[in-house]
Amino acid sequence: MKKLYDILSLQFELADFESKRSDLAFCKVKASQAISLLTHLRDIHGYTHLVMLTCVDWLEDKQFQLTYLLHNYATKTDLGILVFIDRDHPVMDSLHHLWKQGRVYQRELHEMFGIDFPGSPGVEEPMILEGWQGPPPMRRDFDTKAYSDETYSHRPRVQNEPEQHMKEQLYSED
Amino acid sequence: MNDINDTIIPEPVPEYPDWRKDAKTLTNAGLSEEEQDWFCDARPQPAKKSWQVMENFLNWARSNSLWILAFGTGCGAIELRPLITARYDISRLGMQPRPTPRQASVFMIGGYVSIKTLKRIVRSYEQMQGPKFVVAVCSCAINGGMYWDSYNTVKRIDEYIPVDVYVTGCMPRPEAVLAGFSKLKELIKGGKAEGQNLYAEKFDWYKENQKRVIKDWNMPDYNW
Amino acid sequence: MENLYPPIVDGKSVYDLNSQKYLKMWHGPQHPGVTGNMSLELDICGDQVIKCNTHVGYLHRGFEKLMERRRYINCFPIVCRICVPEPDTNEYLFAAAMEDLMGIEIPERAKWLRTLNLELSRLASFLMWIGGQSGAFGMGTVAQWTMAHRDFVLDLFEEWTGARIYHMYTIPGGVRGDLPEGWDKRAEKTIAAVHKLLDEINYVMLNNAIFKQRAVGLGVITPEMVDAYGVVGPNARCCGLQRDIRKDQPYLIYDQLDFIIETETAGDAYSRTVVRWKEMYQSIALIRQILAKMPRSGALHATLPNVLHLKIPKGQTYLRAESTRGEYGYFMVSDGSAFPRKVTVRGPSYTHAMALLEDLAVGVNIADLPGLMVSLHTYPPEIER
Amino acid sequence: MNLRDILSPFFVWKRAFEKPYSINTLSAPRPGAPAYRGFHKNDVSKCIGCGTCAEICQNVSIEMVPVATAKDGDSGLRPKIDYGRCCWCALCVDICPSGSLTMSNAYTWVEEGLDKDVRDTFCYTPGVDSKPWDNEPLGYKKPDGYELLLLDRIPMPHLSPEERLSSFVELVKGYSRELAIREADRCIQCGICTATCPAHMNIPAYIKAIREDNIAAGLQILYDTNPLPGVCGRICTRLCEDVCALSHRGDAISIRWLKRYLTDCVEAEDYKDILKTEIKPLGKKVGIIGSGPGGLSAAYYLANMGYEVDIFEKTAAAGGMLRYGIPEYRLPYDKIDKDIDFITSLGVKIHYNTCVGKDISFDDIYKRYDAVFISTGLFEPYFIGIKGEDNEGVISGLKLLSDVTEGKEVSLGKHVVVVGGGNVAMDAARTARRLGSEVTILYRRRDEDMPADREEIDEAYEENVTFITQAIPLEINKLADNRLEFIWGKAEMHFEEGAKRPQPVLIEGSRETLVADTIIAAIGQGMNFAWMDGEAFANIKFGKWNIDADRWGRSSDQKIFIGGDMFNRTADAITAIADGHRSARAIDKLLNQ
Repeated sequence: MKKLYDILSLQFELADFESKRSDLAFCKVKASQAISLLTHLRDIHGYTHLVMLTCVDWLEDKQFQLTYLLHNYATKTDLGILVFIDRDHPVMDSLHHLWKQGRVYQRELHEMFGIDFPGSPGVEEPMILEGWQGPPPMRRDFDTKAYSDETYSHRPRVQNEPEQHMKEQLYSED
Repeated sequence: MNDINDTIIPEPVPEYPDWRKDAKTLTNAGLSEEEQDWFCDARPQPAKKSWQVMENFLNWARSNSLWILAFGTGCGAIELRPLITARYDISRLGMQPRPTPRQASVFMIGGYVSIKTLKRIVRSYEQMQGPKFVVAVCSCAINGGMYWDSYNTVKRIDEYIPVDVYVTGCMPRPEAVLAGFSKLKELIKGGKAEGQNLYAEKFDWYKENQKRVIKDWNMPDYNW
Repeated sequence: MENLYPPIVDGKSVYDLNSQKYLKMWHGPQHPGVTGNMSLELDICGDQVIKCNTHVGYLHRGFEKLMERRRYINCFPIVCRICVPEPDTNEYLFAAAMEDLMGIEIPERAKWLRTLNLELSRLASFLMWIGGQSGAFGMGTVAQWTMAHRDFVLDLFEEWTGARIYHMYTIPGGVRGDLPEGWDKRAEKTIAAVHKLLDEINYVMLNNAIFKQRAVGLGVITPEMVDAYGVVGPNARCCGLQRDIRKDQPYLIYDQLDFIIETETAGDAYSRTVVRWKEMYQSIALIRQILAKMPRSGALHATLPNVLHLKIPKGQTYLRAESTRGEYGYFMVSDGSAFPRKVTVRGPSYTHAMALLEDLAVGVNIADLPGLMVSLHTYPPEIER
Repeated sequence: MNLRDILSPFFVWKRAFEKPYSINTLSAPRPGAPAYRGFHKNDVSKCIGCGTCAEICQNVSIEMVPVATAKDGDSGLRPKIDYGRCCWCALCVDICPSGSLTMSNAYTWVEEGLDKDVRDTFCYTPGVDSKPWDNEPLGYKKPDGYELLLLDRIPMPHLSPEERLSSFVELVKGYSRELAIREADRCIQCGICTATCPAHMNIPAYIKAIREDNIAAGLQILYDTNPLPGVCGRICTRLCEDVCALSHRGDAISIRWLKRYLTDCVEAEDYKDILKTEIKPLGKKVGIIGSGPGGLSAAYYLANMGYEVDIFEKTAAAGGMLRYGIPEYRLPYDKIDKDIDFITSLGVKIHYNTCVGKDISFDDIYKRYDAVFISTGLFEPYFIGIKGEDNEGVISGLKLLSDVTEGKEVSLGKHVVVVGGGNVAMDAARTARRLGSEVTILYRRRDEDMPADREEIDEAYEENVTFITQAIPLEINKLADNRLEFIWGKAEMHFEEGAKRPQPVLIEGSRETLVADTIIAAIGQGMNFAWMDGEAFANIKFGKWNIDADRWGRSSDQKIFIGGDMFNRTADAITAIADGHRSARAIDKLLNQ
C-alpha cells in the first residue's frame, strides 16, 4: 500500500498516509484533486469498487471528513481517500459519472449532512426523511434527544441515583 | 451517570375539543384546490349500535374473521410471516393477511414507526372499513423502545391511532402475538374493542397529534 | 404495440405523463409484493415499467446518530436491528470493528462460535428469502415450507442464544456463552431437514416450468455492470465473478474451512436463485464442518476494560463480511472518547435496491417486478438504517 | 421447456402424506427455551440497588425506585423495568454485580390499549411486584465463561515475607500509574461505598479522577472529607470495600490503595498549590485536646473555616494512635508527617509535650477558647484479668508499639506470646517478629472470627507467626530462669441465636502450657477520665461508658465537643476523622451563627 501511495503522490498532493492493516490504508487528498484521483485509481490501479462514501463531522475542527473507500478485487486491498471540506460551506465535486451508486450516496449525504454535490442527479430530493424541517440530522450539533423530547411525548419517569438516594435516606442532616 | 439517563418530563397533552360542539366539516387544507375535490370533507362518526342481541352476534362474527392488513411497519413484520405460514398458521383462527386496507379489519403495528411510515399508517388506517382494530406489537410502539431518543420515530403510537391491544417484546414471539390476537378476539366478543369509535370521538385530538409530527401534511384530513 | 413505448432520446425515455398513455403508479410501501418497507414509484406504459424510482426511508431510525450518543457497549444491542432477517452479521462486524480499533484478539473458540452463528443465520436468511422469491412468482407452497424450516433454525438459535430473531450473541470481546448440551444433535437434525427441503426445492421451484419461464432472462446483470453499480455478493456471482469475501479476505476461521464459491453465468433472476440455492448447500456443509472441528473447551470472551467507561483509541477502520446479500461493512471512527464518533454501515442492499433496481426495472412487467426485487435480495432497513 | 420441468413439481405431492408442521400453540403455549430471554426476575434479598443495570441500559428502560427494605450496603432502590423500552438484550443481567437479576423464560404479556392510564402498563419492579413468572426456574442467567465486569483485583506489589522480617520498611509497595488506572477502571461508580464510609468520602469521584489521570482533582476530592488521606490510604479499616458492589461476586475495588496512590503521586510541596486554601480569619479560637486523627481532622476543617486552632498533645509528636499504635512497616512516619505538616501549614498550632491536667489545666483551656474539642482517644490498655499478669515480662501491645516508635531499646527475648486477635495484636506480633522473636498468637475464638483485618492475619501467617485459636488464657507463672509459663485452656464454640460471633466456652479440665520470654496482651484499650476534673466539667453529663453527646459530638456543655475513639466505638481512624469533620461543622454553626 505504501508503494502505491508513493506512486500516487508523484501525481497528486497526498498526505497523512495511515496503514491500518496490510489490506487497508487511508490517505488524505485535497478536495480539488479528489475526483481525478478516484478516476485515476479506478482506471489505472484497479480500484474498481466504490465500497462506500460517508462523512464524519469534525465539529471542533469545523470540517467534514468525506471518506471514499475503494476496493481492488485483484489485490484485495482497500484504500480510503479522506477529503476534508469546510463545514460551513460544504461543497464537493460529484462522482456520479464514475459509479452509478455514487449519486445515491451523495443524495444521502446531502440530506443527512447538508453537503452539496453540484451536478449529481436528484441530489436535492429528499431520500430518507420526509417533511423534515430541522437541520441535517447527522450533523454533530443536532441533538436528537432534545429534538425527540420536544417533538414526541414519553412516559414520565423519575431516575434515582443510588448515591444521592442513600444520602437523602441515611445521612442527609450531616 | 451520563445524559442518557436524564429525567424526561413530557409536555401536557392538550385537551381535545368535543367533536359534537365543534361539528364542522374538514378543510383538507394540506391538499391543493384541485385535489380537495377528490376527497370527502365529512368527519368520522362513531358507529351506531343496534340491539344488544344483534350486536353480540355481529361481534362474534367479527371476532372470527380478523383479516390482517399486510403492511409490515417495522421489525415486528418479520414475525408476521411465520405467523401466516405453516408453523403457526393463523388461518386456523379465521385470520389471514390481506393486501389492501379496504379488505382488512386488523392493523398490526410492528414496532417502531418512523414519521414517513406514520403518514402511510394514518392513511391506511383511515381507509380501512369499520369495524377495525389495531394491535401494536413490540416495545417500541408502547414507549419508544430502543429508539427512545431517535428523531425520526414516534414514541407512543396510541397518540396517533387508537390501539386496542398491545403485545410487548422485542421481538415478541409469534406465540405472544397470537396471544395478542386472542385477547383482541375476547375484547371484540365482549364489545370492548372500540378503538374505531374512539378515533371518531377524539378525532381532533388525534389529528392534532398527527399534524404535530407530520410536518408536511399533504394528505386529506380524513381519507375515507 | 411497439409504437406505444415512448421514444428514447439520449438513452432516456421521453414521454408526457399527462398524455393519458402513461400512468404513474406507486408500488408499496403497503404492498405484499415489496420486501420489507419501501416503495417504487413507477411510470408505466401498459403493463410495462418505463421508469422506476426507489423510495426508501420508511424504516429510518437514525442508527448512526443514535450510536454517536451511546457507549460502545450500548451500541451492541442496537446494531442487530439494522438488518432484521440476518442480524448476526451486524453484531459480528460491530464487535470486530471495535476489537480491531482496540487491538484485541478474541479467543479461538469464540471465533468458531461466531462463524457458526454467522453460517446458521445465513441459512435462516436464505430460507426466508427463498420463500419470498417463490411467493413473488406465485408459488406459495415453497414459502410455507421454507418459513417453517426457518423457524426450525430459529428454534436452534433460541436454545443457543436465548432469542429467536435478535440473538445479541456476538458481544465485543467474544461471545455470550457456550452451546447447550445436546445442541449439536438437534442442529444436525434440523440441518438434515433443510437439506432435504433444498432437494425438493430443486424439483418444485428450480425445475418448475412456470418459474423458469418467468425468471429466466429477468433483470440480467452483466459483468460490466457489477463494478459500475457496486454489485456484490450472489448478485455479482450470478454473472460468473468469483467474488466471496470469505475466500478473498478470510475473517474468523473461514480459512480453515473447506467450501467453494458458487457461481452462475447468466446473470438473470433464475441464476441468482440457483446461486443462492447452491450456497445454502455450502452453508450446510460449513455448519457440519464447524460442528465437527470446533474446539470444545477454552475461553469464550477476552477480558475487556470495564465496559461502562470503555474508551477506544483514536482511529478509523473498515471491516467487511460476506452476508447473504454480499459485502456488509462497518466503518468505525473513534475520537478517543467513550462514544463512537461515527459508525457507517454499508449494507449491500443500498446499491442493489437503489441504483441497480431502478435501472433493471425498466422494461419489466409489473407482475414480474416483485420477483425481480426479491431476486436482488434487498432488505430496506439496511439501506436507510 | 421440457417434460421434466412440467412433471417434476408434482413430485412433491408426497409431502401431503407427511406430518404437518403446525404446532398447537393455542391450547398449550410452547414454553420458551431454557435460556430464553423473557421477562426479568430479581432476587430482592440479593439485590443491592447499585443501579448498574440502569447505567448499562441503553434504552433507559430501568428506573431505580425506592423500596421499604434495605440492608447493609444496599441503597434501598430496586430496578423497575419498563417493557415499553426494554429490548431484551440482557446486558443488565450480565453486568449485575450481585448476580440477583435474571430473566425468566416467560414471553407473553398482553394488555388492552384503550382507556388506560398508560403510565404503568408494562412497567413493574421484578421481585417486588408479583408476576406469574416469579418462580419460573428456567430462563436466562449470565452464562459462564464470560464476564462484563472485571472481578479480579489488580494485585498489589508486596515485599516478600523474608524481606519484610529484616526491617520496618513499608511492605506494600503501592500501585504504579498503570496499575492504579487499571484498578480504577474496575469501578462501576455506584456510590454505595460513599454512604458506608463514616466520612462519606466521595469515592466514585476520586476513582474517576484516577481513571482520567487527573491527580489534582482527585486530591481535592479527598480533602473535601478527609484531611489525612495519606494515612487513610494505608491503614484505613476500609468499611467501603466490605460493601463494594463488586465484592458480591468478585474482589472489591482496592479503594484504600487507590487513595494511597493519589496522595503518593503528589509531593508535599505541591499540596498548597493544588488545594488552593484561602483562609479568611474569623478571629475566634478553638482548642483541641489530642492530636490523633479526630483532633487533626477537626483542626484542618476549623482552620480552613478561619478559626485559630491550638492542639494540645501530651507526647512529643502528633498523630496519636496513628504514630504510636501502628508500626512503621504499615504506616511510615514520614507519611504521617506529610499529612500533618500540611495541616500545620494552615496555621494550626500544636503544643507538644503538653498534658492537659498536668501541664495545663482544662479550666484554663475552657476559658481561653471559644470552643473545645476533645479527642484524647483510648490509651489505657485492658488487662487479661488472670493470675500472674503483674509479672515482669507481661506488657501491653500498645506499649510495645509506642516504645518501638519512640526508638527505645526493646528486648523481648526468644519466645513471645501475643494474646488477642485484633489489629493491635497483629501489629504487636509482627513487630515482635521483626525484632527477631518467635511469636505465637493466642485467640479465644476461631480464625474466621478474628476482628483484625483479614489481610493482616494473612500477612502474619506469611511471616511465620504461629496461631493458636480457641484458646482461653488461664494463668501466668514465673519460672526459675526468669521466663514465663503461660497456661491456657482449649475452648469450644457455642453458637447463640442472634449473636454475631459464637461464644468461647472453656472445655473443663483442658490445660495447656507455653513457655515464653515475653507475653503481650493486646485485647483492647479503654478510656481514662481521670484528668477530667475541674469546674469546666461541671455541666458535662457522663453516660454509661462515655461522655453523653449527640451525633455531632455536642456534649451537654455547648462549648465542649468530643470525638474520636472516646466517642464512637468503631475505634478506627476514618470514624475519628468523620467525627472531627462533623464536630468542626457543629462548632462553626455554634460560633458563626
